[in-house]
Amino acid sequence: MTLKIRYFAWVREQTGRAEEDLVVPEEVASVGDLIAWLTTRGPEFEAAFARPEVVRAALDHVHVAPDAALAGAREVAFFPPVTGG
Amino acid sequence: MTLKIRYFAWVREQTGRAEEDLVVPEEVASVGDLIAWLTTRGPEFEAAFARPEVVRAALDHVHVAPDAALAGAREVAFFPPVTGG
Amino acid sequence: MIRVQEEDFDIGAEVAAIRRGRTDIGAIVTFTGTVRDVAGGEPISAMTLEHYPGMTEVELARVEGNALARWPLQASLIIHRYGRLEPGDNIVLVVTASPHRQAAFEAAAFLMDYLKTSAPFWKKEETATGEARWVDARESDDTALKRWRRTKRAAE
Amino acid sequence: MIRVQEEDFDIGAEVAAIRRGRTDIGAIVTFTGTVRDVAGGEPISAMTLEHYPGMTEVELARVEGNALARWPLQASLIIHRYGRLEPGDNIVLVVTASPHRQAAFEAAAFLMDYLKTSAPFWKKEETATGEARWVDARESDDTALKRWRRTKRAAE
Repeated sequence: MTLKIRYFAWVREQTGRAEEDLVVPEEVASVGDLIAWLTTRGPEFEAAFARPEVVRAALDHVHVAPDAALAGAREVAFFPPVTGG
Repeated sequence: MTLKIRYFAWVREQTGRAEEDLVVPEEVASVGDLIAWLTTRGPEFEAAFARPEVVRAALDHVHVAPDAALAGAREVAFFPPVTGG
Repeated sequence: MIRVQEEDFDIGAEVAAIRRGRTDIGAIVTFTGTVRDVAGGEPISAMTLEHYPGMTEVELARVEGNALARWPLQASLIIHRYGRLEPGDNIVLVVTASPHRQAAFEAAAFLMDYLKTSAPFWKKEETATGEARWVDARESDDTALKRWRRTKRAAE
Repeated sequence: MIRVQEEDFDIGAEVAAIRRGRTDIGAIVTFTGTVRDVAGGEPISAMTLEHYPGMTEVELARVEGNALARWPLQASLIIHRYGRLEPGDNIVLVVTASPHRQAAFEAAAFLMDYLKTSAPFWKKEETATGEARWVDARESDDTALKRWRRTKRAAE
């Protein structure tokens, strides 16, 4: 499965990238699985997801919970709680 | 006691005057007394105060209840419930 | 600040005047009341706002003082027009500024609810046929006012 | 209507555009959020708003749709800026128009509460010493949001 992954705010700063296209193993089925898999990629991902409770996720532009299934998604985004307005 | 009496909106239209200076007998002690006394002045006042529950009063620019004492007041106003804004 | 005037007002200019030279404001709420072309299901062609000069200013200042006592406002403004107005015309402007949005929202709603039920203005509407009638006070305005009283009691 | 833009906006012009040619509106509420010169008790010199192009538009449209479903609005507008802003600058504008003032007030407050907690914007503040830090989400924004959920349940 190929996914576009996007990172925003301090998640972007910690991972050191704004976006990337990744081929993700089939067993990575949920957003939570994806986070676990990403943290195996290096210390910058471990740092970005060290406190998973403060990282939010969106699938194809819609906010989702960590147990959301990835099946069919094209774009996954990770970011801190929003602070606009 | 000399009072300036002012009338607004349909109270003004019914009494046929916007304001007048009146010498009021000493026994007219409250706003309610004043209304009762005014209605003896003619049918236009009887008509204006026919439904006292929809006429409001102010003493010297402050909303008051019908039992408010007139002592010390210079200006009394009668008007319908307000409809601004 | 309060103003009672026959002339129109400019929302953008009033907000700009309140903000000029300030960088401490975080939230500005404006409420503009305008003349609608219908009333009670019937088309109206104009309305005339009568008021009680002298008392109007006292009441608006009192209402504004209550809001300033209750919310941390950095600025507030009430402009109320009188005279003859046509559909689409401005009637009233309320502006509140605060570091925080909830204070600005609540104070603006409070100002409107209070002035609707206490400021001595009366509307006379003209229908398209030339008939003129005084607008009745609305019970919903009294209801709107009561929520502030409830809130106050609850906080005490 | 929603707009996400780097450029500033003009409150008076936006309100005028919404009202142009209309005589059915009775109440217009605007909310303007501006950059304050302090944050957490410390002076700030600027802030940068990052957002998620594509998702931002989706979220703001969803929030606006919820307000339109819930209140009898004749018009609504959300403008949210991104990029570098300085104290006193505009951040966000919400405008609501309705025949009745309570709908306009409530919908504007609802729009702000919802976009504060769901629109993908992130603020990074710069202090006078040049230090930059990401703003933490505020618990009070979640609390503000909950009142609309309570209201909805109560009405069901």
